[in-house]
Amino acid sequence: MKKPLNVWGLSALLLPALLLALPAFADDAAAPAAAAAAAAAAAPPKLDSGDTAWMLSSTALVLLMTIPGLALFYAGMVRKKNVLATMMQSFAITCIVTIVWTVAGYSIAFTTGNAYFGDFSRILLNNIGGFIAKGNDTQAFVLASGIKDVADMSTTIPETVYMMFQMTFAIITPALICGAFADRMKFSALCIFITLWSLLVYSPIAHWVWAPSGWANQLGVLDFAGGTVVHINAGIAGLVCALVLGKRVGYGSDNMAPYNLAYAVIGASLLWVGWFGFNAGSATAANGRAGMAMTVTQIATAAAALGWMFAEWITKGKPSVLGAISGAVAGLVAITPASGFVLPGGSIVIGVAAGVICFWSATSLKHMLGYDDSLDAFGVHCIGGIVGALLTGVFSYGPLSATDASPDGSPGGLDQLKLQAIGVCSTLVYSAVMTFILLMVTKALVGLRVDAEEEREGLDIVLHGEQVL
Amino acid sequence: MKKPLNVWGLSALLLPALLLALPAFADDAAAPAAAAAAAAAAAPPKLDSGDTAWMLSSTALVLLMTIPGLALFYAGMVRKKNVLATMMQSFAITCIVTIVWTVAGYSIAFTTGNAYFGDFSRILLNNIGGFIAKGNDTQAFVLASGIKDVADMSTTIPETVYMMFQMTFAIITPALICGAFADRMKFSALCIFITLWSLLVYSPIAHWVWAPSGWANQLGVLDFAGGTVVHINAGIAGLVCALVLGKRVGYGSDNMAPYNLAYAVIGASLLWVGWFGFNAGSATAANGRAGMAMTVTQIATAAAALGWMFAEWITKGKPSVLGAISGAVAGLVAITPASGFVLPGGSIVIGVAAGVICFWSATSLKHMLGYDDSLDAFGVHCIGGIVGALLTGVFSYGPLSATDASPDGSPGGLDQLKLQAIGVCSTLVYSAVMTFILLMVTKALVGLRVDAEEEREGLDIVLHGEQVL
Amino acid sequence: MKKPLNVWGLSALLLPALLLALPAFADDAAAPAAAAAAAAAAAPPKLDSGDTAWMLSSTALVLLMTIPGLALFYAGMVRKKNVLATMMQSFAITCIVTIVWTVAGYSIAFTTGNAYFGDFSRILLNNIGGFIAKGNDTQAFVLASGIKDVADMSTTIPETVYMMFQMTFAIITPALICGAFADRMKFSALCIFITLWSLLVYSPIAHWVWAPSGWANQLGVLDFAGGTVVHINAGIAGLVCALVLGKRVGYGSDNMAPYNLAYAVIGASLLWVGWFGFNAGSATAANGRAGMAMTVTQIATAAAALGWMFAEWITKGKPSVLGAISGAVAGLVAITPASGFVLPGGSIVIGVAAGVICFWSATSLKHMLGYDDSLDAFGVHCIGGIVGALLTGVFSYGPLSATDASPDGSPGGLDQLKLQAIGVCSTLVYSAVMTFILLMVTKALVGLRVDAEEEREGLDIVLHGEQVL
Amino acid sequence: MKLIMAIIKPFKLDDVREALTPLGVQGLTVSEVKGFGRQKGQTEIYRGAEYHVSFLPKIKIEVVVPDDLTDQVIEAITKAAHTGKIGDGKIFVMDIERAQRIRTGELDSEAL
Amino acid sequence: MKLIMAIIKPFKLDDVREALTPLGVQGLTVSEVKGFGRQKGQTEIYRGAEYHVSFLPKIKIEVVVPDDLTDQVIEAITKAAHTGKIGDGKIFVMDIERAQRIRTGELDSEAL
Amino acid sequence: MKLIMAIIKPFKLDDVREALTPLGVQGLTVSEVKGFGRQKGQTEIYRGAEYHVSFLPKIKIEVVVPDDLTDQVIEAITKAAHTGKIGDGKIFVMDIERAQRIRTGELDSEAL
Ligand SMILES: Nc1ncnc2c1ncn2[C@@H]1O[C@H](COP(=O)(O)OP(=O)(O)O)[C@@H](O)[C@H]1O
Ligand SMILES: Nc1ncnc2c1ncn2[C@@H]1O[C@H](COP(=O)(O)OP(=O)(O)O)[C@@H](O)[C@H]1O
Ligand SMILES: Nc1ncnc2c1ncn2[C@@H]1O[C@H](COP(=O)(O)OP(=O)(O)O)[C@@H](O)[C@H]1O
Repeated sequence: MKKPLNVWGLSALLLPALLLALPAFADDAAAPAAAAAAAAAAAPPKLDSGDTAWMLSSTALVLLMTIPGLALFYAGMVRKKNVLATMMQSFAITCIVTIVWTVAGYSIAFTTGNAYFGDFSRILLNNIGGFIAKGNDTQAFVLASGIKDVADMSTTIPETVYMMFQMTFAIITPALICGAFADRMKFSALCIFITLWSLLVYSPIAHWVWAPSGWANQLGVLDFAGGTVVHINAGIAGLVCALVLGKRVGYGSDNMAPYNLAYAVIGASLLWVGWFGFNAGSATAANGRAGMAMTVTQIATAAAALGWMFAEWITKGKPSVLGAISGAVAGLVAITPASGFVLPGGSIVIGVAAGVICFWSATSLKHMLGYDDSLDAFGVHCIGGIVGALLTGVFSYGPLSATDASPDGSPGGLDQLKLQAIGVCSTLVYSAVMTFILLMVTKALVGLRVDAEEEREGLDIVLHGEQVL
Repeated sequence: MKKPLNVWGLSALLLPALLLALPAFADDAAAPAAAAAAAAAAAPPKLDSGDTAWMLSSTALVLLMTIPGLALFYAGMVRKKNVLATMMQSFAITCIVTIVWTVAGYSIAFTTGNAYFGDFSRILLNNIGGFIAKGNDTQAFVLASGIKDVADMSTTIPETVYMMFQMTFAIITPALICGAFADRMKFSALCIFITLWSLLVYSPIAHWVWAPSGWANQLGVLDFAGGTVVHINAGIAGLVCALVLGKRVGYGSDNMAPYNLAYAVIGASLLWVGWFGFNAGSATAANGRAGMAMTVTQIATAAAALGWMFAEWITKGKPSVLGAISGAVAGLVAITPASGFVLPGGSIVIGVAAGVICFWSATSLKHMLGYDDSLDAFGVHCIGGIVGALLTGVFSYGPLSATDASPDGSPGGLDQLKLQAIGVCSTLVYSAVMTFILLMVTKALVGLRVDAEEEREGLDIVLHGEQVL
Repeated sequence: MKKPLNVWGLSALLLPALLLALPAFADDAAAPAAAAAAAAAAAPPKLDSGDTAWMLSSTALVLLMTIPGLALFYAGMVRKKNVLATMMQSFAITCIVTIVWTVAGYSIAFTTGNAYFGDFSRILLNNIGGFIAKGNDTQAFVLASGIKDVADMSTTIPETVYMMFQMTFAIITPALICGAFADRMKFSALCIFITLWSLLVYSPIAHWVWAPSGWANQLGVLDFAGGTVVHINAGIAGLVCALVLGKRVGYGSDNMAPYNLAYAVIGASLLWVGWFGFNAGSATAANGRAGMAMTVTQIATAAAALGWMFAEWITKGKPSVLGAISGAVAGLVAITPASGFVLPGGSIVIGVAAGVICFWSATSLKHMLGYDDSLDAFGVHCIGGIVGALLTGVFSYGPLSATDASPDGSPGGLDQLKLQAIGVCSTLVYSAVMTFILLMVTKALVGLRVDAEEEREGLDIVLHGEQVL
Repeated sequence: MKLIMAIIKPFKLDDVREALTPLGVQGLTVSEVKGFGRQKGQTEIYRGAEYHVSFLPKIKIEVVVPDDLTDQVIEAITKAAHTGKIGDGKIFVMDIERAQRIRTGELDSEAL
Repeated sequence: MKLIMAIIKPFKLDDVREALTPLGVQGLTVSEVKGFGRQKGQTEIYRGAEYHVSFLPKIKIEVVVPDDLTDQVIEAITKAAHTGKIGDGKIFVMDIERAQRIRTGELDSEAL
Repeated sequence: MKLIMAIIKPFKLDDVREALTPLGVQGLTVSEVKGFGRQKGQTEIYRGAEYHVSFLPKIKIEVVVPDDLTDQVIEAITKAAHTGKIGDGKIFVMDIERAQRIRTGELDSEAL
């Protein structure tokens, strides 16, 4: 029988976040007002029902990626005794991050603040319904820069829809990390770690890259749908988790064959379908860019799946189902940062590269380096994300990102490649360091890992008192 | 070997409906004409492709809730021998209600009629394509009040889309009841009971609450997406079924542990995702109200899941997966009536309340009172629905429901709370009484329950001649 | 251990396609230019965000049909040892056809060319982003006829979206064939055969029926969403495969009961939900025709499921779950060609007819004729498709297909019925002959069938080195 | 010692276990098996094709007991597993030469 | 009576059952087991890691027969389960001291 | 020959198999079973209702060996399956009268 939950541990969670954020808060308290004033001067941006319709659908699609998509993808790859615990990780993270994002995460990510951290003007979603009258918003959401010389970003959808769409990204990112520490992390530790990580790693990096005031955004780093923010970030955090927690009991000797690859295939399929919302939804509109994003997503994914499949067929003699679906996920990851910037030709190259390189990282690199990243969160998401982020700098097609203010858009080339490398490296470093610190904090509070006998018995019965089948 | 189907039993079904409805029909035959006249006077309401797009997507999402969402949620919780029969219940109800709704259900619910019952102007969807010319409707659907002093409700979508969206609600409601009598009802009885129930319980209550001429609607009872119409209604019907059919053989002694909670997690996840269509779709437009409905749905669901999870963790020592997903469903239920009326703050309170109260009702109340509501249709849907319906009266935010005619909307307060209580009570009473009567009718026709030995052998093989795995 | 992949085999694939297509290419190289000129003359067609939103969602829905929908539907019906291989077929076909469609399939199907075959102006999606400026297409896609006296077809969406939507149709069609040769085809043979079939059978037939320059389209054959192009085509190809490959080892003596009908129910449910994108999406707009298409799809599906269910209940004594879901799929198939042309009344007739006739074909006809169509690709898709294609000619309602140019639309009647029969027959003949030839080519290259012992051991372990559970 | 192997109807397992505890039986091992016998199997229907499933789900209980308990155990099982309907199952008795508890190395009746 | 326990290849089950019926065998019990033996297992591949699966799926048949049927039953099983390939399986014979039918209480050869 | 039947903890299976190979054991048969014994089961919780699961997953190994190997095999299993915690399992030994290899018809110790 588990001892009842250590309640004060959880309530202590929000403190560090508040402390860390206070300076930002002080600096920028006046920003929202300024933004409002600026908005008032220009004609208020109009809502578009078609764009809103697509963003509502996209939000549903991205949520589908985590529950049940990722839950099944991961649960299908663990052993029988950990199936429910693995699904629970995705499900509980969905719930926890929803609350964290509502309370402070959204505000940290998407308000003006400074170049590193948003402000607290949307804490608890404060005033997010401010434009509502007669059942509709009177104007569309503007992602305010709040900074002189930096343009605001206008949308054609209500802020609630924008916030919800972004919430689904905030949900899936920490859920991806679970692949690295599957089969051995305590559930209480997971709750605490993910809360902290969401606030102090995910939200700030999202701010850097996607807020008009974020330093990476201003610098010109391209990341359409989250190659750095989501995948490199989650992947490197996974590697740190795998290293800090250590290998699974029996790693290398026991048969750790997947319990039910049929679940993994369903999961990968739902990830693929949901990713249309992820990438094409990142256009925040139902327009040609969304159409092109969907197109290149499909092509890169298929190319990567075939890349992995043929690489395995040639080197191992058989094309495995797990290989094909892993390749597809690698392709989805790699095209993510590029999806609003590249054309079909570039997407094939990105896909094949991702499929083959991730095949190598998940099957050879992992064994060479000897870490136990149970389900290849690092090998697929971090490596795939890096491939995609860098190749975005090569294949980016100007007209897709062109605007009135920047009529050339951001075409690929050496300059852009350098910017991409900066984005990749800073994400790697910040995420790795912070993940390590937060794991230490969590360890101090409740410990990270179940003990060896519990691990052998399986997390389902030990942590949750339930069993599958 | 089962004896071949008693065909005349089924054909006898429509009679009571016709009899009951005749007065309504006589009274209001002239109404549609009047409505048409009124519509002609004003400018014809324009179609909006964005709103239509969202409603088409929402319809798909709500269908996804029943098949495979609810089918999996329920099938994962029964024993192995009843898995297919449980899925069959959701699937067959989807088919049956589609036909019932087409033949008469829609007409009873959404035409003018009187305050209690629609009329028969849309029987067999008569003339639903009346505005079609050159492949599109020439004007949008108006939910006619047909009554002096009661305003029509205008939409921006074709009537077919409105009818289809509502059909998916008509489908899921009786499917929810199955949770209460799982593992023991005859399939022939289910077919008959559900047909009658859909016509004589669901459609009328939908008319009361959502038709402009419905008494509850006119009174000002708020139910955005079906707290009373769907959840309280299905939940109390479930309780009556559980009481009338009696406990499962072996209840309290046999191990009735769920067959495969992984299915239940997939099912709950699809319910969650699909519920975006349910709640945000109930705005019948892709606008700010839909965005806010999606937002509060997400927050309340997460809060309720965490509420149930922590309540269980604290009182039982372990947070179970079944607990987390049950809490999520409780939150989805509770936010349903409130979703177009409340802001994020209110949604957190509704969520936590639903999670904790439904935890208590499904784990303690049920054992105290001793009924066998197999999968907690009453404990989650009725109790959760009541929590939500009442709290809607507390947290309702005026501008979300304001219109030109009613510039204050329906703000929460004691008055509104009283109205909500009226809505709750009349649904409880009408649904309970009618469910009891219809069960008696069904019992007289074909009997309600399989015999004890068949029940022990399992419904899959006995009723359907098939087995899982 | 399998011998490593025969790589040259695959690279030989594109050759026949190129050869076959050369004449078409020569004839019509000038056509795209002409189309562009025509488009320039008229006002450029405007994009509509609502229509685009619905088509983006529809594309996601149709992809969901194949992965995981069809993958689960088929995998649930095979024996345990072939579950993963069956899922792999759907998944790999998704990847392969994506690339084939990108490289040449789309160009063959949807460019002008001649009456039988498109041209090569969109090879490798050449210039598909040509209208993109500032992140959006400057004008909507026009399906150019390039032929005097034949009108262009205008859409309100970007070409990328149109291409993607059509791609999902190109994916599911060959995946449907797999039902016929499940449990015994080599994976390498499948890769080669499907590549050829997609290019040389699917794309041309799609061109005949849906390109403005296609002969069947010009003749007036009606096929709203693919009764001939998708279902009759895949179904007859399946029959040819079943005949050429021969029966499964143990057919008629071994117990070939489905491994897990729960998977099949999930699959059928996702097919149903996804089919809303298939049929209502075929309106290429979020309008009244889409709404009516969704309506008749729902009604026909329910009617067919009940038709099959009651037919089985009456004749065999029990209504099986597999029967109900098979009936639903039969209904979905049959309403497909009719979905944009008929009203609810017609859809009920089409549904009931499909349910009862396909019940007969899958349970009696198959045994009478003695072929082993493992999962009834022919019995459900070809027969259901023929029922639907012919009845479209009976129930077609003029105003749904009316345009300015053709104010009567295409009402049902004897004339239309004859045209439908022509469409059906030419699809049957072309597809059957070509499928036979391509199977022979594939056989010559790598052989078609695993050997008897491998078949007995199961494709999962033999072909992919993996096992389920 | 004797190994008593009983094939019973699945839903009788809990009854049998409860009937044995008072006799001092402290352990037993259970497997899911499929039985073929006089009880006619079920007919399953797939797309209209009827399969006769000749094997029915049964539970096999294996319990090793000291010689002197044999009769009582057989009687208890017979009683608890009895429904009187065809397919109730069988009890078979075999001789066990040796028993050993892995944890302690205890032997024979000590080990049960 | 003898308990004949045969480990066979799964797809041979129906053949064996059909071979026994003519001999008058009216019941038997079947379990799914995993076998380790001379037959080398399969190689499964997961993300490039190859696992050698040493255990192969087999079917265990347990059938209790009167002493005089033993030889015929063994012969019938051997014939029906034979493919000549490695992994065909084994037949083991044990003595049964007592048998009882739960439904009727019939004993020994009456009970089979 | 003897049939050695061992009930062990599931995660010990590979250890036991590896311990037997050096002794010359060339085949064995494994089943998944559920055990009831001194080791108290687990508590599972469903919607707040606690079920006591009295049956725990165990592995049953059946291996037939020539008489003279019996002691060594028992010892090897005992050692490999030992954790010292309650629930480690039991070993039972029965006499086998006859063994036959289906593939070749070889008999008795030839057949193992
Ligand atoms: N000779 C036998 N050897 C092994 N198991 C048997 C034998 N006869 C019957 N059984 C087992 O006992 C079960 C019940 O036997 P059955 O003949 O159906 O009914 P009853 O026990 O009422 O005579 C069978 O399903 C089978 O598992
Ligand atoms: N000594 C043994 N004790 C118990 N089971 C055995 C023994 N030897 C073999 N088996 C079983 O018989 C099966 C077949 O044996 P194997 O050595 O692979 O081939 P063959 O039967 O052709 O000699 C094994 O998978 C195992 O289940
Ligand atoms: N008398 C018995 N007959 C058959 N199996 C038994 C017997 N006693 C114990 N077992 C099996 O051995 C397993 C372990 O026994 P248990 O009493 O829990 O612990 P220990 O082996 O440490 O004494 C049980 O789960 C059961 O499967």
